[in-house]
Amino acid sequence: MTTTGEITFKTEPFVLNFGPVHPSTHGVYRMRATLDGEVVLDIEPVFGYLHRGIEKLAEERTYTGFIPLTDRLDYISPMSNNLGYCLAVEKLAGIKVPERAEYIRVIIAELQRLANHCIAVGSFLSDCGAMFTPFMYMFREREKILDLFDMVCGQRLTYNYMRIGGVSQDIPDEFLPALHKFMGTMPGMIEEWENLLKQNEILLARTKGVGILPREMAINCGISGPVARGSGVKWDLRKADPYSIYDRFEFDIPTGEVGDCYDRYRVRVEEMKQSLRIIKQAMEKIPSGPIRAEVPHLIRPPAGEAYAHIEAPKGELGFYIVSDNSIAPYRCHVRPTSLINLTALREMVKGWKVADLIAIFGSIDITMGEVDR
Amino acid sequence: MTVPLAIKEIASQIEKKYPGSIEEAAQNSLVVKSDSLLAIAGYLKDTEGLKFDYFNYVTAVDYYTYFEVVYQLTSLEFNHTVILKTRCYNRENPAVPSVTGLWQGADFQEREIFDLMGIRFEGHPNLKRIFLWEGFQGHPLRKDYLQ
Amino acid sequence: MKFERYGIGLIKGMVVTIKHLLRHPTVNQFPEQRLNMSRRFRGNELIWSRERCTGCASCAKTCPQGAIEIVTATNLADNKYEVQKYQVDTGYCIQCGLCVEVCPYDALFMGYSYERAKYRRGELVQSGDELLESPQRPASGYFHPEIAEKLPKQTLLVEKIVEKRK
Amino acid sequence: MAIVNFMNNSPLPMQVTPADWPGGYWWHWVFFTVILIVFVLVMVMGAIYIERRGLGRMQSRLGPNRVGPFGLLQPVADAVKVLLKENIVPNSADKVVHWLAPIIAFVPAMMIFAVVPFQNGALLADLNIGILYVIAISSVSTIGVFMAGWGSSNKYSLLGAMRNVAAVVSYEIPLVLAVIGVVLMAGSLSLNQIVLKQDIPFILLQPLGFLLFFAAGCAEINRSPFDLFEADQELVAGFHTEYSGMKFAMFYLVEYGEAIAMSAIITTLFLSGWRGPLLPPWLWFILKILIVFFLMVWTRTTFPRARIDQLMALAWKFLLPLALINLFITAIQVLVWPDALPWILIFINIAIMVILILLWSKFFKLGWGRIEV
Repeated sequence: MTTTGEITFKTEPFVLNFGPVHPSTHGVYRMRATLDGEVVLDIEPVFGYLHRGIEKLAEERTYTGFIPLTDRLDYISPMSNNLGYCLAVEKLAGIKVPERAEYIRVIIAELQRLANHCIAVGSFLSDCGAMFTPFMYMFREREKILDLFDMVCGQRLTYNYMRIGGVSQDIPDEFLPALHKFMGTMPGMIEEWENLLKQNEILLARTKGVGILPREMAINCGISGPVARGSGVKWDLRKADPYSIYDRFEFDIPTGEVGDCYDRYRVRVEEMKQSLRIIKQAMEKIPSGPIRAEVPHLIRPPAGEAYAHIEAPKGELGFYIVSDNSIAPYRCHVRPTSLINLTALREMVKGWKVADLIAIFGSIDITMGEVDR
Repeated sequence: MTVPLAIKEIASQIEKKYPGSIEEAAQNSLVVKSDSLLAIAGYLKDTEGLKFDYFNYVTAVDYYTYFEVVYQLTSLEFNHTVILKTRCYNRENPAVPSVTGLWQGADFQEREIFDLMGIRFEGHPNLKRIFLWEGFQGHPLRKDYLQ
Repeated sequence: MKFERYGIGLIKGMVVTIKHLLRHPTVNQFPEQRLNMSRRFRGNELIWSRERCTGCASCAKTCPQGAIEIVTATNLADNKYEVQKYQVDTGYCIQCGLCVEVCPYDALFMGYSYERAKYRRGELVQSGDELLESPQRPASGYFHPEIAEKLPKQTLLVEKIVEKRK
Repeated sequence: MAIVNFMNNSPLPMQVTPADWPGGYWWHWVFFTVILIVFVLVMVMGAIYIERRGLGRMQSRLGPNRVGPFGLLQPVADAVKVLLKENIVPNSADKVVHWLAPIIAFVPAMMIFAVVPFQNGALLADLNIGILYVIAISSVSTIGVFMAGWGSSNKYSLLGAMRNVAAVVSYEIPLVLAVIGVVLMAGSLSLNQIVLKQDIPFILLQPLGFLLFFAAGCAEINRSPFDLFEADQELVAGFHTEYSGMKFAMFYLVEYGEAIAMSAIITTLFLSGWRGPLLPPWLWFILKILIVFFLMVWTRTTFPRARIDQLMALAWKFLLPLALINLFITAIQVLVWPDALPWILIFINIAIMVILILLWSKFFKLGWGRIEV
């Protein structure tokens, strides 16, 4: 408060609602931000605008019938959700997946990681104000991956491809040549994006040192995936707890050092390169054989509980399923990566500007379908 | 590979430290009494050799007679994991101590359980409904919830 | 803002965008240019074969949305077991394809067409003869490899771009 | 007479004044007023078309191509759509201010063109303080923008308007200082005289001045990477969030009108205005405007958006000192070697620009980070 003569100037923080309808809240997320001019003093996240009660719906569907609904969780990367859920049920029922199906799953899951990071990086850069150019370039690459998914399962968004004990259909004959062609173009495209913005001074100024998430805090908040790895937590479930057949492939875990927005962006791009490596190895080794174990359609897993987690593109995605030996799960809990990754947002944005709030939020990469479920 | 810790060993360790706190040492999970949950969780987090610093998830299951709250903890350093459970038999007003003080990651998840399952987390800094709106009647994930 | 690399990053980015100005765009003009759908495309409508259907109701049981309604009866006059009513509420259908997958008699197909908007909600509920295959309602090769072989090859963006740059 | 000159397309580099005073005077005024309005409207439509198509092609898509041949009529269709839309005034808005704002923003954008020469002597008013007039008038738009932000009673609008005022106040200074270098070289404040003096385009003699003017101009007229006032990722639409229909169209017109005006000023000051071989002068002038405008579109496609504190720091720590040094060096050159060979000066000035930018890049960090709250 400043006083000049008789006039008294008073400043007070004001509350600004970001969302639920806002260009860069990635869906219907809402933050009640308390601002002091341009500086963010505090935010309060408000969820629930997309709550559909998927966990309750699971209790009324058969084990197989829930797979289409897992597509609707994280709708940017539904294949990973399919995979996580199927792994959980397989763990519960003790099903061994045929070799070819495992390879197909790995290829598809890594393609899904590429597709998700295209969106994550693209929308993060456009949140930094890059006028949709990187977004468009990355969407173009995602489009090529979606073409491949379309070829495999007949849909471009809600795949419903993985099945308990394998995958629904074998990959068609033209899939591997097309994948080969895609693998030929992708490294060049990644290089193009790197030229576009990697060293751009404005982007560096906007993201370097902004929204630092310290390592200890990342662990304490249960952050996983590229956000945690950006903070220097070398934790990747594909290495730490190899599910499926990930222990057969060679790849590195890229990590950041500082934990700022730029590190998270870099980690995602580096992860895309590692995914390409995994796909290349899997393509070479893919065996022939059955693609699905003998599993009844209305499977009744023995009573018990199981938790299976995968390294989804956004982080640790887990399914905790309790069975009572009926055709439907007794309880199905989804460990929502996006929701838990948002825990640290409040601490990360305090003291930064409004523009940084958007950039930091964009760098976490959430999907509202998974946050609200 | 993340190793699930042998429950029997941990149970005997904990039993030594906090006698009478363990309800059941099942094959793959450790069921503890809810009033000693915080102490045990703190013990698991800070003891050398255990170091469960990473909080995977917390969820709750409605078994009609009781609610079971399930915690899974992982140690990034030793790459082992344990499932911790606690039960609350009070159906009218179930309550469990909150672990947000130990692992901040439990914040939104505990709010979610409070919202959908109706279990109060004592000591949670901001315990209110997260997905449903204020004033919503009932808790949808309970098995006896009817539209 | 620190111009650590003296603005080289800025110039590099500008080179990339100007290169794209000279390249052929990757979009296509929808109503005039149509891409071939995937051979396994799960289109809007469900296609049902009256001859093959035995009325086992596997599809109705597996449908996660409960969109399929099937009524069977024994026809005592002809001494036959027949399907009296087969009705799909395509408004509820999420095109998951599970019904096609479980059908033991290959009597269900996903549709291959996609422009199937209706003016009224009621028209979305289709039953009996409306569900049969016809030239306007081609069947897709989802879980039917014999149909998939006959369908045209899917247009791929990867191939399209490679062709254009030649 | 100016009209005759304009019609005859004469390249004579001499000052022409109206011959028969009262009649010719008024004809001159009416003629040029009509020409200017038509010119601005047509150019704005052309600019919108170029921007959208250019953005589209650079983003690997087509841009509008349905209305008219090659989508040329798209701006017309947009205009018709916008004009027919309902005019909504928020309940809590300050009605008068809300109404007045677009007009106050719109008028100066048109008025700038009064002193811009389309050809030798072909201008509405050959003020001998032309460039001063431009500087003075162009910042009046800010008042309109601020009124829009205040009158809408919307927090997003207010933030946008506040940013605008802060930025324009800061960027006026490097803008003016960059202009003074040109004025020193030309020895006149009249735009027509400045053009006549440019036997060698001043962009070669004043490369640093051009860069500074371009950057400051972009910030002043709200072009990327400094388009913070309506940053759609942060502030939805900034100051014109609450505008629709005709009033929104006015703001749209202002945005592009100002961009065209700034391109025209840059053309006049640095690119030797209407002068050029072979083609008629007015065509040269329009071509050069479009080239400068395309440069703006190009940067808009590529760059992310700066943050507000970085924007201010850029003005005060980067542009202002460089502009002062540039002015100093220019003054010395004009005083000490008035008859020096221009090619030597060009070489020296470009070397000085490179050295200065390297030095400033090395030693100055712009913007600050987190504020403890």
